[in-house]
Amino acid sequence: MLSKIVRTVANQLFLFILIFGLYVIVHGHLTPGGGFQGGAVIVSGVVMLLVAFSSKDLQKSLRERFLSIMESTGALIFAILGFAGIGTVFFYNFLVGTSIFGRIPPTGPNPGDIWTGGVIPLMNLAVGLKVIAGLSAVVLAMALFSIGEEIEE
Amino acid sequence: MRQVVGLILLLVLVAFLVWGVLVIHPFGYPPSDMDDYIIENAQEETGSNNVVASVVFDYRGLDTLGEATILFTAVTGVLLLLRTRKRREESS
Amino acid sequence: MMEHIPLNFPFLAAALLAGVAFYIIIFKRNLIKLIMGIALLASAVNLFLVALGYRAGGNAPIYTDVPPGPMVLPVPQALTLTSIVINVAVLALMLTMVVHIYRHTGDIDSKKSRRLKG
Amino acid sequence: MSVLDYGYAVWAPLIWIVALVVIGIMVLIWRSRGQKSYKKGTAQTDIFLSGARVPSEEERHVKAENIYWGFFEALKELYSGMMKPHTGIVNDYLLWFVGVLAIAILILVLAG
Amino acid sequence: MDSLITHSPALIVALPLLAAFAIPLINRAGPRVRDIFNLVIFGFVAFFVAILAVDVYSVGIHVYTFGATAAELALPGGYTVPVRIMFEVDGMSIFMGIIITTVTLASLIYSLQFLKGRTGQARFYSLMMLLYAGMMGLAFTGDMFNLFVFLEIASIAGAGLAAYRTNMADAVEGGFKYIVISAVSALLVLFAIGILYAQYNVLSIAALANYMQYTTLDMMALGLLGGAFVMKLAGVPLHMWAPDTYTVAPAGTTPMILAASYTAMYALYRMTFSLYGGHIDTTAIGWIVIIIGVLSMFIGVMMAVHQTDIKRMMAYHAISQGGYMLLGLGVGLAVIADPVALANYGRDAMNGGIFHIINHVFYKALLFMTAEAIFFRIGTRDTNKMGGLARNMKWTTAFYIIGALAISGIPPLNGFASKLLIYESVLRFNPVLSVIAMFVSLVTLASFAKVFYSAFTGPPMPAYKEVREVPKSMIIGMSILAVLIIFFGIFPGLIVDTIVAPATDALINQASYINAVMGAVP
Repeated sequence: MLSKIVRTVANQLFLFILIFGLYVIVHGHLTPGGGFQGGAVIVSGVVMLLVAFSSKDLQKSLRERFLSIMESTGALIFAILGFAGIGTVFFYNFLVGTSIFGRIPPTGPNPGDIWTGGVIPLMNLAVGLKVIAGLSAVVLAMALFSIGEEIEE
Repeated sequence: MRQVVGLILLLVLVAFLVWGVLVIHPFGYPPSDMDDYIIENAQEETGSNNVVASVVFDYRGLDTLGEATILFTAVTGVLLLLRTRKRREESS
Repeated sequence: MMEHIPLNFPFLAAALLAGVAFYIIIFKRNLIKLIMGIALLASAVNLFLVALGYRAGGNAPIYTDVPPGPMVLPVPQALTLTSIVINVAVLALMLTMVVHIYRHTGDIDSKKSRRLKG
Repeated sequence: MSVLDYGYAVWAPLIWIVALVVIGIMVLIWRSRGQKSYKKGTAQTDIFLSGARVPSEEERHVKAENIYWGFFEALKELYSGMMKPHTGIVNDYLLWFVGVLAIAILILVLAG
Repeated sequence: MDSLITHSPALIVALPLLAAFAIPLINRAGPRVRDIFNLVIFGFVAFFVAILAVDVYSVGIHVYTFGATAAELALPGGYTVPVRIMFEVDGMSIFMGIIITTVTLASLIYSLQFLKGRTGQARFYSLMMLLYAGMMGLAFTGDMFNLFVFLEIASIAGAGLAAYRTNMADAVEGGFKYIVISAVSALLVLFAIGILYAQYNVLSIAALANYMQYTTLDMMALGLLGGAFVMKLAGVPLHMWAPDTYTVAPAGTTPMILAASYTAMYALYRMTFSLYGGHIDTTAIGWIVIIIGVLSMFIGVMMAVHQTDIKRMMAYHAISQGGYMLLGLGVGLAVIADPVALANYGRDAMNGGIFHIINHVFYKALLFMTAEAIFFRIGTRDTNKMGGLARNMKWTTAFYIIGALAISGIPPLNGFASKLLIYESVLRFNPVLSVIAMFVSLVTLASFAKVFYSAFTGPPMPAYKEVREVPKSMIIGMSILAVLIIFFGIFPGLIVDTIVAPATDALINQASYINAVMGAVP
């Protein structure tokens, strides 16, 4: 555990990192970025917390079991979104043209509309969830293992 | 002995790689049949302004599922290897 | 073919990076360095892939407020993205195994970690 | 259906099995005509080593590493040469890999 | 039903993935629920493999394009280049699918009781499903980059499983070696894919084969791909990782890792026959494959007979038997340009090589399982410490005998049928090679006889007087394979005609592979 200044600053900064990461995830179909990138940004915040606090402290609020379930959920949502297109073909973008994220942007340069992209924004969210949970779990498990702590089954 | 043989083979391989990448198309002027189709039609077919996102999640969605699966596999593997073991198992 | 050479520096960098990576994975006995070598090889391949898609004077292939002009190829970028994530995953698993090897042998020298041989 | 016929040769497992069964029956018949007075578990079946002590069953069992000792002894040089590359060091595996790649590309480019 | 058949390639890969993602959640309902869920999902997958196989054998190549408006629409409307990822299932792919599915089924059943009381079961099953999905995707895919992705899935899952017994130092070491060589070879595959993509700007295998010019860069890519896949399939001289990894992998997963290495062999064949076929100097490449095969056979078996670790011996035999497959296919490749020789014996050699894959996976899986059964009961793999196990482990002994006779090519078991095909066709190509193959078979028999003598016969060792037979699920898992071995041995003609010959045709007939995707293109 580092000094109180570091801990306080890390606590405050984590919020901004979280917001930036979520921004990157949510705007994945409009701007550079997406689920993987935004997830990695948020995990960097988790790593910062891990450095500022000790891994044991972090484990109290972030259980591996919870992370594991979150990761499975993200992966399942992603796979099911692919499955949902099976009316036509696996991974068919079935939401294009519907009312959910279904708007089609004008061809060529345009300012961007958040309600476009079909399943892409949803997949970004699912992947983001998965990356956050998965990488956090890896980092946390490694940190705990290296100090000889028990890791939950 | 190992050092010498290793270095020679390494140099042969690297020489081929270097020579190979030098005769690829000139940097900045790639052939682009498939990519032109994607750049032109991505907005209409997937509704996404970000063509890379449309490639990642739509045109090559299965690759991304595979990639997510790999991440899941690695996390599962890491947690499997770092699991707590019961005492009984430890001794056997 | 010689007229390509001045333009192909990114490819050349990728090939040389791969050469350095090969040197590391062959000659460095330290397992952590070996893993670094594999990460470097992955970077070389990623650099090669992403450089393949560059189009002279091209913009990023994102239509949101894009200035007029050609666009670089999107597929190599997608492949690189996939490849990066894959390599992160492989790296995590390899490091975990090295942690275990260190627990068992007290060393991360590949010469010491050879119970299985012959 | 069970016959593997490829033009210049034929392999029919069923015929082979029938032949095996016939041979087995013949062996059984032959065996039943053997010496009737031979009994298991009596002194007739004990091992006789010129009167020396017979080692127990556990001691008689030949361990795996001693089987084919002569074969390995005769091929000692081949084996010492063959063991040398199997170092168990992961770097060496990768060196072999790089070497094979270099030679493979060399051959392919030269063969054109 | 029709739509089920249409979508079955996607379902075969997606269902195990879904199951793998769901297992950590379902595990909370208890291990019994999880096991039933696992087997039910796998039953569905096996059903899909069966109907897809029937479809492929009756109709022909099955193309499935992901994300298109119709599954068969490989090319976007009015365009001549395939854009999307597609699965292309031909005779060879479904042949690998049948192998992988059978072995995985046996492994899953075998593992049910093997894992009882151990930690990390949910993740273990999760990884098994992922390994299965990775192998099936590798066998079905028609896209180069997708092939890389599935190759990585299979490697990572396999390495995680191999290192499962983390309390043993050698287990972690074996897993580490596996992942290092997998990672490096996969990266070189990716480099080769980059080279191919740079020239033709497509990633579909069929389209690449269609546009192939065989420039010097393509030769380089072939070298990289070939080297990487030979590494993954453990051909001499890149075989050293295989004994290390197979030895330590826990029961049930060793057969699957073995099958994973044969999917790499499948990928090598796919590259040489479907992608580069018609351009390469087939005689030269064929001879390279033959030489690798003969070296694998000889060095593998000579190293095997020397081993005292039972699983390590079997692993070296896996390398040696891999050599038979390469020999058969290599002979086929060497004469593929000569229609007379191909019809005379080339096709038979390829039939033998391909038939040997399925036979070998079955009996080697059975042998690995018996070795693990012994390890399960007595806790050692060292044959020096074993003795008299036949008295108490009757089923295991019977299965060991079946497997050992099959691998040594004793009629009427399946190993003999495929080896006979290889011997007789190779004899007409080059008698020396055939003689070497027979010699190797002889030494194989000798080394299995050695283990049989020292481990199963003789007086029971004092430490193992109380050894019991292994639990039922392990016996069932092994008996599935044993029955298949005997069945394949008694009906070799049926198997060769129904599933092996279509696989051979799929490899020889490159044009139909290309046309299935590029059909409309002149």
